[in-house]
Amino acid sequence: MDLSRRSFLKTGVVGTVGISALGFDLQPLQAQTATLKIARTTQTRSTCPYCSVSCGIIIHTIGDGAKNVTPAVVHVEGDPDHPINRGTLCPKGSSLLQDIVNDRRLLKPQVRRPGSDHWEDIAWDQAIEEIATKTKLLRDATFVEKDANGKTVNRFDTLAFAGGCTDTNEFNYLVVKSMRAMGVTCLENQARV
Amino acid sequence: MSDRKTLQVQRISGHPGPVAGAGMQREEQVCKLIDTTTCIGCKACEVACVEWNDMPFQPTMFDNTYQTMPDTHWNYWNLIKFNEVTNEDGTFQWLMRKHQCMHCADPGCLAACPADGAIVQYRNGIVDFQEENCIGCQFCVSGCPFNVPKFSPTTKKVYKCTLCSDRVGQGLEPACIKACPTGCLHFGTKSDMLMLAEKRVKQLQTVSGFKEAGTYDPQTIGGTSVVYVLHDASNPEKYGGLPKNPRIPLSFTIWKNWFKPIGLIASMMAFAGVILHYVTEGPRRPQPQPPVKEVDGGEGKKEN
Amino acid sequence: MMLSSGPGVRVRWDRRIERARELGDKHPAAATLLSFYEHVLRFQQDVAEECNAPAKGMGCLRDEIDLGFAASKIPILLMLSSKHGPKELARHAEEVASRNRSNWQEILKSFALAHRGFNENPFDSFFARVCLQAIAETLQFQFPADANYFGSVCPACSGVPQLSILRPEAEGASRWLLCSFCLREWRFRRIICPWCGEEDKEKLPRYSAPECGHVSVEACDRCRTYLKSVDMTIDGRAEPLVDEAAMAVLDLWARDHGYAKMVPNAIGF
Amino acid sequence: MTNGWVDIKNTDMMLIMGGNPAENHPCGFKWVIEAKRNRDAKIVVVDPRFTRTASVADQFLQIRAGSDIAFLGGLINYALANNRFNHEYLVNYTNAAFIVKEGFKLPEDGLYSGYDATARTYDKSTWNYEEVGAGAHASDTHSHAVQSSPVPPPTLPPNVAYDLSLQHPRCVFQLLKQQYSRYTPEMVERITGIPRERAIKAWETFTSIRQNGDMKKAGTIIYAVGWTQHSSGTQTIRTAAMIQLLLGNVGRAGGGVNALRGHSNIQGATDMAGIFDILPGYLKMPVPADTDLKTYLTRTTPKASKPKEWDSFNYWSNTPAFTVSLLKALYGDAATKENDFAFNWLPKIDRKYSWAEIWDDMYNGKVKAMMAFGMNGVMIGPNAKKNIEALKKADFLVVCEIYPDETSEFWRAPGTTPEEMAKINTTVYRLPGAGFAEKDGTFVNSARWLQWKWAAVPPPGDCRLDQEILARIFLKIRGKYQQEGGKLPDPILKASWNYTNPNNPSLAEVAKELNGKALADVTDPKTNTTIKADQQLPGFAFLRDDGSTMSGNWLYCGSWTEAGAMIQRRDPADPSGLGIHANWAWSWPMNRRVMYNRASCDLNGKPWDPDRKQIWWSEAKQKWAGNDVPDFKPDSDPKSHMGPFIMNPEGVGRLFVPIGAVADGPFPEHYEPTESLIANPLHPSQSNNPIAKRFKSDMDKYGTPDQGYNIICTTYRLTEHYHYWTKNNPMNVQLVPEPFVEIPAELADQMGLRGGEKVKVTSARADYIAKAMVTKRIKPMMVDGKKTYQIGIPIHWGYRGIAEDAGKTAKTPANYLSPAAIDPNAYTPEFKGFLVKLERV
Repeated sequence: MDLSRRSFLKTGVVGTVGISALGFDLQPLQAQTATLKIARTTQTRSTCPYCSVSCGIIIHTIGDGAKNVTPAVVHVEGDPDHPINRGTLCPKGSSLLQDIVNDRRLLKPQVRRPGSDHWEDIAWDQAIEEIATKTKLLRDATFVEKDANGKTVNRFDTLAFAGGCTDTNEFNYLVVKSMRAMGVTCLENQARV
Repeated sequence: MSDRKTLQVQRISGHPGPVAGAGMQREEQVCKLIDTTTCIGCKACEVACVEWNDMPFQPTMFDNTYQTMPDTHWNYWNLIKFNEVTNEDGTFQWLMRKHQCMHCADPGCLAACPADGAIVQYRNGIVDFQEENCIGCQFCVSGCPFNVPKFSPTTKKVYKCTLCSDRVGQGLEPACIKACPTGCLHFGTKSDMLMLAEKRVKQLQTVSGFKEAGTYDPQTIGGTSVVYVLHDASNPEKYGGLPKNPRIPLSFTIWKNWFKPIGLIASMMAFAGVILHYVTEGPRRPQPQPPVKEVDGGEGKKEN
Repeated sequence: MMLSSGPGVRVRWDRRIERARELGDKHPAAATLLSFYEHVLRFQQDVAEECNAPAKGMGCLRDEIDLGFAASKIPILLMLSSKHGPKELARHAEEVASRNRSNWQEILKSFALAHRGFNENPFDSFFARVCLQAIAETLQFQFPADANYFGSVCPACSGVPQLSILRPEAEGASRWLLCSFCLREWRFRRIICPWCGEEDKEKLPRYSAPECGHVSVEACDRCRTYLKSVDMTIDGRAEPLVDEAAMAVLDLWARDHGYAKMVPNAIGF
Repeated sequence: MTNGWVDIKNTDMMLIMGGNPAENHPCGFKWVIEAKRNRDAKIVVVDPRFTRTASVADQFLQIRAGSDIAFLGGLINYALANNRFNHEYLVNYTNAAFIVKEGFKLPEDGLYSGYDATARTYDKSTWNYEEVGAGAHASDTHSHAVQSSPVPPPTLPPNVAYDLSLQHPRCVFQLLKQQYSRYTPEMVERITGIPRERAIKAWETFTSIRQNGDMKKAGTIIYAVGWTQHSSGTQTIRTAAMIQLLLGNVGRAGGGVNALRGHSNIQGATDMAGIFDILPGYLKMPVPADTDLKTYLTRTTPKASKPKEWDSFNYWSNTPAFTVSLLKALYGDAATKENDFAFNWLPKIDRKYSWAEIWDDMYNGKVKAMMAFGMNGVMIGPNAKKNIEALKKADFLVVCEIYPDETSEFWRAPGTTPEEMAKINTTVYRLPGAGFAEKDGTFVNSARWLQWKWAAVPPPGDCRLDQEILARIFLKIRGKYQQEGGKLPDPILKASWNYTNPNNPSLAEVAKELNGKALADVTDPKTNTTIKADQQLPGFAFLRDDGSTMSGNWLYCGSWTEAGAMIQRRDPADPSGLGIHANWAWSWPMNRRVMYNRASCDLNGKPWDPDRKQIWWSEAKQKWAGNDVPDFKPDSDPKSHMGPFIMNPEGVGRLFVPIGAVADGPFPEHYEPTESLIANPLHPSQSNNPIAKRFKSDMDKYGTPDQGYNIICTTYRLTEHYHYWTKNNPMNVQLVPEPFVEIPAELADQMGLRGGEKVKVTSARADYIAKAMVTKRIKPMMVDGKKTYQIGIPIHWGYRGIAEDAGKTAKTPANYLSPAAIDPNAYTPEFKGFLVKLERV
């Protein structure tokens, strides 16, 4: 940026033009502003989640976040500023809108009980509670503090964690931190295959 | 409908009278250049066409090829044709050709179409279908040398790629052009596109060893607004049936140039004959009725 | 349209004049503005054709302007403004013409050198801006384009952007800024405020209305400034300068919502 | 990738092998076409099938799947025979001149020296350089003395003997020549099925840029999992690295060895060590013998090993600083000098826990539970039916996905009877995660660019962000340990989780943690700048091993500094025109866009190609300057002869890999895939990779030709689909609606098979049913005199999706077929190149 942010602010905001501008009769325009159906759209820079070219995309959402209207995605556009894809998208990238707005999306936590032949709904807290209980029971039951030669190993090798590779770096770090804290050694990721 | 100014009509199908733009010096003719030698058949342009024209999802069937469907469809106007070709010299090629309306200078569909105003050719070369005037007779389907227009059983109308006449009318390039990731689609004036094509052809001939490389702009139909750069311009057939010398089917030329005018003259002659007879012979006078023989018993033959 | 050499001078202005008339018919609310702007554009066309002098050295564009020549054109502009201009402007023009003020060259010089455009008197700045724009635009074509320049001020005359343009590129649109002083267009970045450099998307809303179609307001909630943006991916035949001026209703809307424009356009909005 | 996507436009010559970028990276492939159009660059494509990449190639060679090393070995042989290398580059930037110890044996019989047949491992002490002064009387301390105490692992000699004339019989150059002298064009034809004259033409073309050592042009090798997914995958890629070193392409604009990773953040997942054998930043996992931090650090911190006169940065010597900074990040204040920075809270591994081994353990009842966040194990396999059976034995399975997937519904996989379903006692939790547009965070692309992305919309319905789900589970477990105690609760209680919102950690805070910050004032002696406590660190030169700094991943130090988030920068400018884009986001390490770019200059720091100046030695400033950040010690004068490969102890590129950095041999050797049609023509006695791992469970069968499996099968992706996601997108399903099997036309004619007919593909493990695509793009080949056919299967269809739910597919995932045989270094299963039968249905 040639003009750094500080120097911009110093010059302050330009004086607003007098209401009469150059003296035009603003009445007709004033009337029109009253009836304008203004929509506020936000443009979000994102990255296509598919292959590793990392094409830049711009997601247009309509709806004013401030007035707790949940924004709706209206258009996904290639980002021409992105040096790699220069705004182009492949057939998967250009149909990303169908990946964001898709009626096959899973929308609520479900559980399949042992022996059952169907999914049941389950509350978030209940699911988290059960998973934590089962994990702790398993860890306490099978935790290996010392190996056969008496060396400290602190291993919890009966729980496996499989991470995907459209998970973000930060999520992967939280996985490594939490799983290694529990002693998990069966830590694997799609990066392996 | 798009703004009239830039899309001035040049020729209208089934239209007896003269047309405003006819014969005027063609304003800059628009042209779409497709470089089949750098196309990787990724179908981004198919998706762009479907999305711009809001075409609904339609179930497709596996058909022993990477091609999305066997041919263009009434609501799928842009299709990449995949062709596995073994040349005489044994070399193998997997040719990918973006197939859509060629927007001919002398369009077979327009020539064949009897409906007034159903097919319009603009001065910039675009051949556009006006859905409201189409009577669904499908003459254009058989008139097209490239087998592009397709009939829709639901709406009983015929559709094809319009070279995004609505976008071009607004000064934009067609939707498929902007979608190409490898940049093998270009849009601009025909002279510019032919120059660009020539540059690429020269590179193909000298560097890539395609001696027969060339530009496909068939003059048998007066040239087209869609131009290909081909590895082998001497044999375009192998690119999924791209005709070497596309012509309006003979049956139409005969019908259009011979039968129709002859038929017209014949019917006018007959009409003239009737008038002449009237003038010379006068109106039909009541004929002296031959006496009706009384038939005994009243069972005269009544059937007539 | 090739930016670097630009179509002939006359054709460039003809397109703007035609567009002003076309939009005048289509948007009655802005008809009066546009009919006056048409006159202004014709004036600028004549000035531009006449002053086709090549830039001498490659120094700063603003020093290259022949202020004498510019000052000589002011009387025509005054006469035009008094005849066709809105009330206040007409009155001011007549009064200035009657006093045949001689210091126009100084006014033009101080206007040219005040990078952000001084604003003592909206009328004087109108005369100066309109007159100098025509000359500066012919000069700026002689400055080479730099594909790697993404600054927020004009690469040729470091002027402040007047409006932003979205031009179709691949599956999206690239953003260009148009200089308020020399009308040069240069490639800029999406999702950033040209004025304060804000990049948080939540603070960079775009306000659009169906009635205004391809023109919308690109605002910044941090420095409360805005630019009107002309989206050429919706209407490829738009003339950014004229389309921006035509949608004056958006300027009123923006002002009512506490946003201010960096620099007023040719007709004072 | 050592270079980057946009850098491909600078290349003059491309070998695209083991990858299909036109189909799998279409928008990145624009740069290949750009090089072809603007620089007349040549493209040589080698692939088992004629792909869309091949359709724009100058030369295409159809190769038998799994025989890549033979072709590449032939290329090395050709390059050496025709002097297609630059002497200055080879001698000074690679270990060609190093002399190898006495006792090292090349694998003429398929085995290197030191092979232990029973343990199926190598004793690698003979794979080492010769130390100066060691000479004839090898003072080999532990040659064959009775191993009383456990043999200390072999180490590199600090002072390596070398012969710049490259004449010494045991110098790496001569050994290389000898090793690949066996890869004659005739042998390559026997193994790969490529006619020798076509192979020679391709070798000639690719090495032509280095005609009589001219260094003006640069050639690149572009590959993907086509090379990785084999039982000798790592060695195949090593061969490519050796070729690029030999030809002097590494470090050059338009050069390098470029892996096109498959997914948006597969590079990030590798950097962040979501895999069993490393810690974030590629630090080694501790083993039981590492009783304390000091032992671990001595084992894992390499010492420089180079000729006396040369200099080597040996940057891995900073491993202590990286490790302690990581431990401070993981455990915060709980990691103190006294408790060895909580080193012992890390689990220590004494065996492999790789992907296929986890499923084997689960199948054998050892692994009792799995959490799968975005990884579809049943679709990936290999030998996916075994994965389904394994899951049936597990206690519970947690799946976090955005679409209904095969893994979460393994219990009602096709063919599961209601009775069987009733006996499956696994509890399955399916938690709705967030899509890519609903979360921010960083993706790292193939070119090592860390790019932050912003969330556009909140997750729909009752979905939660993945990090929130994970955090809630972990904190709930921590709460339980706080109340009820249990086995070794300390690491769980003390892991540093002090985010503003612990239940839903802000990824921006985590990204700052990855960059790392100073915990006490830290001064860099060279530039004597001081970073105050709690300030973000500007680069990994500031990391310390005394606990005064912390960083979640040393590689990412510099990504989010006091100057702000470098990964959020979006300035598209590229003044040099080389496609560097230094101000767009941030690439590791230290924003270097082309790695090893020191090698783009000759010995005295002048770029080989003045038209493509990346970096150069500025005599005036006594510093390296450039358009790209020098991947080098900034002030190391060329005269000190510091090698460009700063991460290697030798400082130079490794044509010869010493002491087992690669498990199956210092030089790549062709071994037959696990399931192969022929015995290895080079050494029939040792046909397969001697230490590639197979599995022994009853479901792990391996097919042989005499059991009727005589067709080679490979699996791959299509442009129109993305793994197992887009089978839920209408547009992509419309483009390619149904699964198919690509079958050579000649084979189909023999079987009287027409396109569109249903076929059944059977491997030793399972069946796969789909429609036949009869194609001329796969031709029969003569492999070692045997007529061989290859078929191909795209992987995109399972038993949940639009086409699947509509009953239009046979609901058989492709990876039912693949064998569980893994590469000895990368543990990647052999998805490409196994044996099958083909019948009509």
